[in-house]
Amino acid sequence: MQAGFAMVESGFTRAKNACNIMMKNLMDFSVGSIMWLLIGFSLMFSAGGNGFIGDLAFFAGKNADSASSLGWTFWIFQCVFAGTAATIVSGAMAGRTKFSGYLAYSAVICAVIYPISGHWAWAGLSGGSGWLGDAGFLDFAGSTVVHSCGGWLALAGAITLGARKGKYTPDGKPRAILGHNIPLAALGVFILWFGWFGFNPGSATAGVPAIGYIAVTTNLAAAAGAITAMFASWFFGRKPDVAMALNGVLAGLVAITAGCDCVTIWGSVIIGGLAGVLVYVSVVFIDSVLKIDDPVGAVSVHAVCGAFGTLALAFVHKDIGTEGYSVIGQFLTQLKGVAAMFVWAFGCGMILFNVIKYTIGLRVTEEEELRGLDISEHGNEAYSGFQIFTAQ
Amino acid sequence: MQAGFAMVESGFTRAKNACNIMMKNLMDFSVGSIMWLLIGFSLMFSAGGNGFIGDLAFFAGKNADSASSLGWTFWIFQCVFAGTAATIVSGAMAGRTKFSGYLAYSAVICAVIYPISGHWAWAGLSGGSGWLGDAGFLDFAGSTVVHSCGGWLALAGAITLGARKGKYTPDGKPRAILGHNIPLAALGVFILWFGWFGFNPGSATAGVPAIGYIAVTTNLAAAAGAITAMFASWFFGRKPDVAMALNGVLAGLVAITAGCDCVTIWGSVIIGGLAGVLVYVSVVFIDSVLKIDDPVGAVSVHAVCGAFGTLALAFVHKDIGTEGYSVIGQFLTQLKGVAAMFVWAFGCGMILFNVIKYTIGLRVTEEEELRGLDISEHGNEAYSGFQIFTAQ
Amino acid sequence: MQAGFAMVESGFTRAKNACNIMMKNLMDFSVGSIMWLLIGFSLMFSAGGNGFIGDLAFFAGKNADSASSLGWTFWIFQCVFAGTAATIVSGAMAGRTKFSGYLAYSAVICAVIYPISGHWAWAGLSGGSGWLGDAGFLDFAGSTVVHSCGGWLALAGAITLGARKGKYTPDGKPRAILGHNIPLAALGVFILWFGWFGFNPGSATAGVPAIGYIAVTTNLAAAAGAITAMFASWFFGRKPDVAMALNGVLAGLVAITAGCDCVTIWGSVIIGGLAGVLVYVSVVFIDSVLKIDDPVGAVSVHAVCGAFGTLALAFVHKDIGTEGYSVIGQFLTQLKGVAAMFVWAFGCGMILFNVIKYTIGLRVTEEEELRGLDISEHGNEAYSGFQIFTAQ
Amino acid sequence: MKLIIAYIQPERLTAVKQALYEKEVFKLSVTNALGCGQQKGYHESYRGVDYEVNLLKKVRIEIGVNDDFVKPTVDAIIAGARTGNIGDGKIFIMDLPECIRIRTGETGSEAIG
Amino acid sequence: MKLIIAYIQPERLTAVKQALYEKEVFKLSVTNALGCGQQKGYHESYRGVDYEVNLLKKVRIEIGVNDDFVKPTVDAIIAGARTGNIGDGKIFIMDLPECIRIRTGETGSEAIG
Amino acid sequence: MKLIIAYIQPERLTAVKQALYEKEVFKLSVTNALGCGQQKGYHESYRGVDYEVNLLKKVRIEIGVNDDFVKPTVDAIIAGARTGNIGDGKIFIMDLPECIRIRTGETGSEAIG
Ligand SMILES: Nc1ncnc2c1ncn2[C@@H]1O[C@H](COP(=O)(O)OP(=O)(O)O)[C@@H](O)[C@H]1O
Ligand SMILES: Nc1ncnc2c1ncn2[C@@H]1O[C@H](COP(=O)(O)OP(=O)(O)O)[C@@H](O)[C@H]1O
Ligand SMILES: Nc1ncnc2c1ncn2[C@@H]1O[C@H](COP(=O)(O)OP(=O)(O)O)[C@@H](O)[C@H]1O
Repeated sequence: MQAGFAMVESGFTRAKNACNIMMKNLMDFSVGSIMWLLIGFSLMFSAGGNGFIGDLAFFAGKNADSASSLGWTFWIFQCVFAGTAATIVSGAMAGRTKFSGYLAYSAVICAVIYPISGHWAWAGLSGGSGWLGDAGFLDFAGSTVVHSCGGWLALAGAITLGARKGKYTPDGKPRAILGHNIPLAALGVFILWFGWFGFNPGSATAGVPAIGYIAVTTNLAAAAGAITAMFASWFFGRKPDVAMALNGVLAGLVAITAGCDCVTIWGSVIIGGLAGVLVYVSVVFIDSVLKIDDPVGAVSVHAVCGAFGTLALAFVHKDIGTEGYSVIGQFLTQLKGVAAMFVWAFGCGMILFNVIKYTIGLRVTEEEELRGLDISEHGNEAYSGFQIFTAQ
Repeated sequence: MQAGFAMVESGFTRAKNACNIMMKNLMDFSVGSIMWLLIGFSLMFSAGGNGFIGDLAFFAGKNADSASSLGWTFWIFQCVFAGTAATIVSGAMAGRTKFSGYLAYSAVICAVIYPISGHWAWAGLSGGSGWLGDAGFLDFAGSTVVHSCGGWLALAGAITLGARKGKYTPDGKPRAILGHNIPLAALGVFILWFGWFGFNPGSATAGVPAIGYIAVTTNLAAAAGAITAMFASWFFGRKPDVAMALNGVLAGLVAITAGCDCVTIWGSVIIGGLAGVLVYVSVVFIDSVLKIDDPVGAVSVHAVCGAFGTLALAFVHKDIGTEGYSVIGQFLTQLKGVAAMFVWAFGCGMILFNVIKYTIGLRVTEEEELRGLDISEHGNEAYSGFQIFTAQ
Repeated sequence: MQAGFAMVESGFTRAKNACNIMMKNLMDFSVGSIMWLLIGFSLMFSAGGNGFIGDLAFFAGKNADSASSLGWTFWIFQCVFAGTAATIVSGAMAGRTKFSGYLAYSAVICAVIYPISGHWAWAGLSGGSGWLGDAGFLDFAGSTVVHSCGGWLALAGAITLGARKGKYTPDGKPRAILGHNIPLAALGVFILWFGWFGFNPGSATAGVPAIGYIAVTTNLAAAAGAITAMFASWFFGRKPDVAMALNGVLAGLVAITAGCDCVTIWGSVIIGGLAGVLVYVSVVFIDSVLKIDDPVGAVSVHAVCGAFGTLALAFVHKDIGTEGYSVIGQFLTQLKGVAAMFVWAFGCGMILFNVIKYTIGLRVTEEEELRGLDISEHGNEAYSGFQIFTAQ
Repeated sequence: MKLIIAYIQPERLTAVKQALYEKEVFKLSVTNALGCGQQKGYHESYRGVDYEVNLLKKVRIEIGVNDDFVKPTVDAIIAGARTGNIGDGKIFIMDLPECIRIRTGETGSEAIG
Repeated sequence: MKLIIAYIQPERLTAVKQALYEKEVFKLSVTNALGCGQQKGYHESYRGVDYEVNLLKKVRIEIGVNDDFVKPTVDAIIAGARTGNIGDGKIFIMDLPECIRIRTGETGSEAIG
Repeated sequence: MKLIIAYIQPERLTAVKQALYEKEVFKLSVTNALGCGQQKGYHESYRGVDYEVNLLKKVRIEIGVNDDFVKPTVDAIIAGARTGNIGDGKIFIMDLPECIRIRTGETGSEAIG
C-alpha cells in the first residue's frame, strides 16, 4: 500500500519534492512498524485494559501472536493498517514539512494515537472490548478507524503548517499547483485499487465465500466513484479531469471500506458514486472556501469520504427490512463513531503538531521550500538530468 | 491488469497523450464494471437463453452469485476479463480518439459485444451451453474469447479512425512515432506478466495442482516470446529493440492463454517462441503494408497472437497420441472458433465505430490532436514542469 | 521480482541507459527460464548425483514435477530464484556492458553456476543431498544461495569491466553519477519489499502458520534497515539520503532472508538494523577505497548483506538456550557456507567474465558508452521527447 | 553575416525545416522556449481550481547566414510558420560579425554554411 | 531596437513578469539555462559520495524592445530580480536591427510590440 | 564587449569548461539545443520502422566577455571542443554594447567579469 500512496502523492505534487515524498512514505511505514511492535499493537489489541485503551501485555511484541487465532499473520495485517493511517498525513503536508518533524509525528501516530481509537472499534477482533465496537459500531475494514483517523490528522497538520508559498494569491484566490507526473499518480491509484482487494477481503481474515462478495462491492464502489468524480469535474469544471477521476477511485474505495461486507450490491454502487461527487465538492470547498492547502486532497478522500461511507452504510445495509435492524438506530451508532473519531484524531493532531511546531519545528524555511525539499532536506534530485522548468 | 495496460499503452505513446490514456484505461474498467453488473454478466453466463446468447436472469446483478459454485468470486474474476477485452481497444486508438466516443464504445463492448461471443465459448462454466464450447472448442483463459475479441475490435477502431497525423509520409511510408517512456512501458509489461499468473492459473478456479503447471507454461511462453521477438528485431531490423521484446512477452502470454492447461511443457515454449516472431512480422506488416496505425501494436499482440495461440494448441496438446484426440479435428474446431470471433468482433466493431463516428464523433480535430489530448480533452498535463520537446 | 529490480537499477542509473537495463532484466529472466528448464533445475534438484552436483534426471524439464510434492509449483518458484541470482549482476555492470556479452553470461549463470552452488545447500528440498545442507547450514530463502551468489558474481563483473568513464577523477577520487529517476527506484524497492513477502513466506512452501511469523521478521528487518541506513547517511554524510534509505530496505530484506523463519522477533530487527548500517559503510568502502564502480550498490546489498545475514542468524536464533544448539557451532557452519559461496561465485565469475571479455567482448566502446547504451545497443530512447541535459 | 532568431509554434517546426531545405538553408539550431506574445494563453483547471497558462510553448530557431541568404531564410521561415493566427511568432535579425567552425578553424562566410 | 537578454534566479521569474507588466512590457520569451557566475554552487552527496553542483539552474529571458523601452525594461527586470545576494543575475543588451511579425509581415518598431 | 555563442557536442562540455577555467573565464551560461549541421544524423528503428534522427543534441554556451578576452575564450572553446570530427560545432561572436550586474547595478566592463 505504501507503494501506492507514495506514487499518488508524489505524482500529484511537484518534481522538486518527489524524493522527499518517497522518503516520507518509506519512513512512516518503517518507523511505524517498529512503533507498532513496541507498543501500538499492544495498546490496540491486548484484551486486558478497558474499553478505551489496551494494556501493555504485548509490549515489544511479546506473545503478540496470541492475540488472535491467526497469530503473527494478524499482527502483520494490522501493522499495514497502522502504516496506512500514518502515511495518509504525509500527502496533506507535502512540499513544506520539515523531515525531522515528520519522523516525530509518524512515530507518535503509530505508537499512540491510532492504536487508542482503533481499540475503541476493533478490540473485539482479539477478544478484547472497545466501547465503540461494543455499541454495535460497524467499520469492517477501517473507513473510520484507519482512513478518517489519518484524514483528520492530516487536516490538523495542513492547518498547523499553513499553505505552500504561492498557493494563494494575495487576495486569497487559490492557485493551481500542478502535479508533476500524472502517470505515476495513476499507477499509484491502480496499485491501491489492487491493494484494496487485499485490505477489504483480507479483513474477512479467512477464506470464506464472503471474500468474493467483498471484492465485488469494493470494485463497484471504486468504479462508481471514478465515474461520478469524472462527471462532476466535467459538469462543474470544464473538462473531465484525470486527477479528479483518480481521486474518485480512492474516494469510492475509502467510502466502501466500512460496509464492504454488509451493504447490498447496488448499495456499494450508490456509496461509491456519492463519494465520487463528494470528493469533488470537498476538494473545491477545502481549497477555495476553507483555504486549507491539501496538495493531494487527503482530507477530502480519507476523512470526508471515510466518514461519509461509515454513515451511509446504515441506509443500504443488507439487513434492512429484517427484524432487529433499525436504520436510524444504526445511523446514530455510526454517527457516534464518526464524531468520536473526529474529536479524537483532529484534537490529538492539533496538539501534536503544535507541540512539534514549537520544539523540533514543523516547517522548512521559505528558501528551502522554494528550492524544493529534495535538495534542501535530502541533498538529492529526483530526476537528475531531466530539464525541469524551475519556474512557471 | 488495467494498471499494466495503462502503463504499456502510455509508455508506448507520446507524452502529450499520457493523461488521456490513463483516463481511458481507468474509465473503460469503471464503466465496464457497471455495465457488466447491469447486463453483461447475465448475457454471458445465465444458463437460460440458448447457445448464442444468455438471457436476463442475472439482470442488474440479481442472484449473480448463483451462476457458479464460486459465487461472487466468479463474477469479479469474469469482470476483470471483460474489462481487459475493452481496454485492449484503447491502445490501438491512442492519440486521436474523442473521449466521449470512447466512453460510449467501452460501455457497448462490456454490455453486449464481449458477453455474447463469450457466451458461445464459456457458457459451460456456469452450467449453460454455448455452441462453441459444446463443439469442443478449447480456450482455457481467453486467447480468443478475451484477447482476439478485443484485438479485432481494436482493428476495426484503428481502421475507422484513420492514422495519426504525421504517421505516414505523403507517399505512404510509415514514420516512427516514438513512445515517451519506455521504463513505464516495461513496468507495465512486468505487471501484466505477473498479473497473468492471476489470469491463467486463476482460471483453474480452484487450488488444484494444475495451477503450478499452468504457471510454468505461462512463464515459459512469455520468456520464449521475449527472446524470439528480440532476435527478430535484431535480425530483420538493426538492433535488439526493447519495445519489440516487450511486445514479445505479451505475444507469448496472449498466445499461451488458450492452451496453458493442456499443452506440453515444450509446447508452451514453441507457442511462445513463434508468437514472438509473429508479433514482429505482424507489427511491421500492419504498419507498412496495410498502413493501419496501431500505436501500441494491440492488433498484432492480441488479435493475431490470440488467434495463433488458439490454433496452435491443437498441435502441441498433451493428449496427442492418446485415443480420442485428433489433431486435425481439434484444429478445425479451433479454427471455427477463431473465425467466428473474427467475423463477430470485427463486424460488430465496424458497425459500432461507424455509428459513433456519425453521431457522437470518434475523432478529435486536427488542432486538438496536435496539441495533445491531455490538454484538449482533459485540460491536464501529464508531466507538468518537465521540459518536453514539443516538436521533433 | 524482475519488475522491482528493473526499476531500482534503472532509477539509480542514467536516463541514457534506461532501456538497456530494462532489456537486460527482461532477458536474463527469459533466457534464465529456458536455461533453467533445459538443465539448471536438474543440476540443482535432481536427487541423483552427489553432494556437489545433481545429475541430468530432469534434463529439459522431463518429470521435473516429480522433484517435490509441490510439483510444478516448486519448479516455477525456484525458477524465480534463479532469475533473481542472474539479475543481481546486471546492476553492478550497468552503463557499460555489451548486450551480447550480457546474454551469454546470464545463460551460463542460470544453467550452471547458480544451480551447482544451490545444490550444495538446498538439494534436500527435493530429497537429494548437498554437502552444505547436510552439514546443517541454514539459509531459509537464499541470503547466501541466491543473493550472495549473485552479489559475488556482480563483484567479479564490476572488477573485470572497470569503472564507467568519468566515475573517478584522474587522481582517483570517486565522482557521483546521479540516478535519473528516484521515484522509479523507490517504486522498485516497494515492489521488491512486497515481492519478498512472496519469496520468504513462500519458501515455507505450504500454508502453515509459520508464514505469518516469517512475514513479520521480513517486514521488521526491512523497516529497521531503512531507518539505520537513513541515519547512517545523515550521520556520516550531510543529510538523510533517499537512495541510501532505499538501499537500506533491500539490505534488511537480503540479510533476513536466511533466517526469516528461525530468528527471534527482535533478532530480525537487529539483523535488519545492522544490515542498514553495513550497506552504507560497504557502498562507501567499495566506491572510495576499493574503487570498484558498482552503480547501484549490488555488491553491498546482495553479497555483503547476504553474507552478513547468513552469519548473524547464529546469534539471534530462536533455539538459543535450548539444548543441542550451539551458537559457535552454528556460526562456523554458516561461515563455511558463506566462504564456500564466495570462493565459488567470485571464482567462477572471474573466469566467466574474462572468457567473455576475450571472446564476445564484455564492454562497449567509449563512444557508445558516452552516447548511452540505449541508442548504441538498442537504437531506442527511453524518454523520447523529454529534454535531458546531455552533459552536466 | 546575420544571426536570425525566430520564435514559432512548435507544430510548425517540420514545415519550417522543409521550407528552409528548399531554400538550401541546411544548418540551424533549435531550443524550446516559453513565450508571451499577443496570444493570450488559455485557461485550464486542475482538480477544481482554474489557472491561466500564459507562458506558451514555443520553439526558438537560431540560424547564422551570409547576408545574401537573409531574405530567402526569412521568407522560408514565414512560409513555413504562418497560419494567419495570433501566436504565429516573430523573427529577430541581428548582426553577426564573426563565425568560426570549430573543426577546421575556418572563419567568416566560409564557416557559416 | 534592442534585444535584452537577462539571466535571473528561477524563483524570481514571477516577480520579474509582474514588474514588466507594470511597465507595459508584455512580450517576452523564457528558456531554462544553467549558469556559472560569482555564485559558486553547492555541495551535495549521493549515496555517500560528495559532489559539487557548479552549474546552477537559471532562467534566461529574451525581450525585444524599442529603444525608448530599454530603460523601463531594464529597471523592471532589476526591480523584480534583485535580492541583493550573489547569484541575482545579469543583463545583456544588444542591438537589434530588424524584427518581423510572422503573422502580418510587419517589420521594425511596429512589429516588436 | 562581445557575446560569444558556441554550439558544441554535449560530451565535450566538461573539457570546454576546464579549458575556459585555465584561461580564467569563469562565467558562462549553458542551454540544451538541437542542431542540424554538416553532421547528417543517424538512422534508428523503433518497433520495426526506420527513422532518421536529424536534429542532434547539442549544448549551447553563451559567454559575455571583454574585448581582450575574446581570443583566449575562443581558443579555449576550440581546445576543449575539437576532436576533428564532423559535428564538433560552431562559434558565433556578436557585439555586446551593454551589460549590467543585477545585484550591484554595475554596468559595462566591470559588470561582465
Ligand atoms: N518582443 C518580443 N520579445 C521577445 N519575444 C517575443 C517578442 N514578441 C514575440 N515574442 C515571442 O514570439 C512568440 C509569438 O508571439 P505572438 O503571440 O505571435 O505575438 P505577436 O503576434 O505579437 O508576434 C511569443 O510567444 C514570444 O515567445
Ligand atoms: N559573462 C557572462 N557570460 C554569460 N553568462 C553570464 C555571465 N555572467 C553571468 N552570467 C549568467 O548569469 C548568472 C548569474 O550570475 P551571478 O552568479 O549573479 O554572477 P554575477 O554576480 O557575476 O552576475 C550566471 O549563473 C550565468 O548564467
Ligand atoms: N549556420 C548555423 N546556424 C545555426 N546553427 C548552426 C549553424 N551551423 C552550425 N550550427 C550548429 O552547430 C552544430 C554543429 O554543427 P556541425 O555539424 O559541426 O557543422 P559544421 O561542421 O558545419 O559546423 C549544429 O548541430 C548546429 O546546432
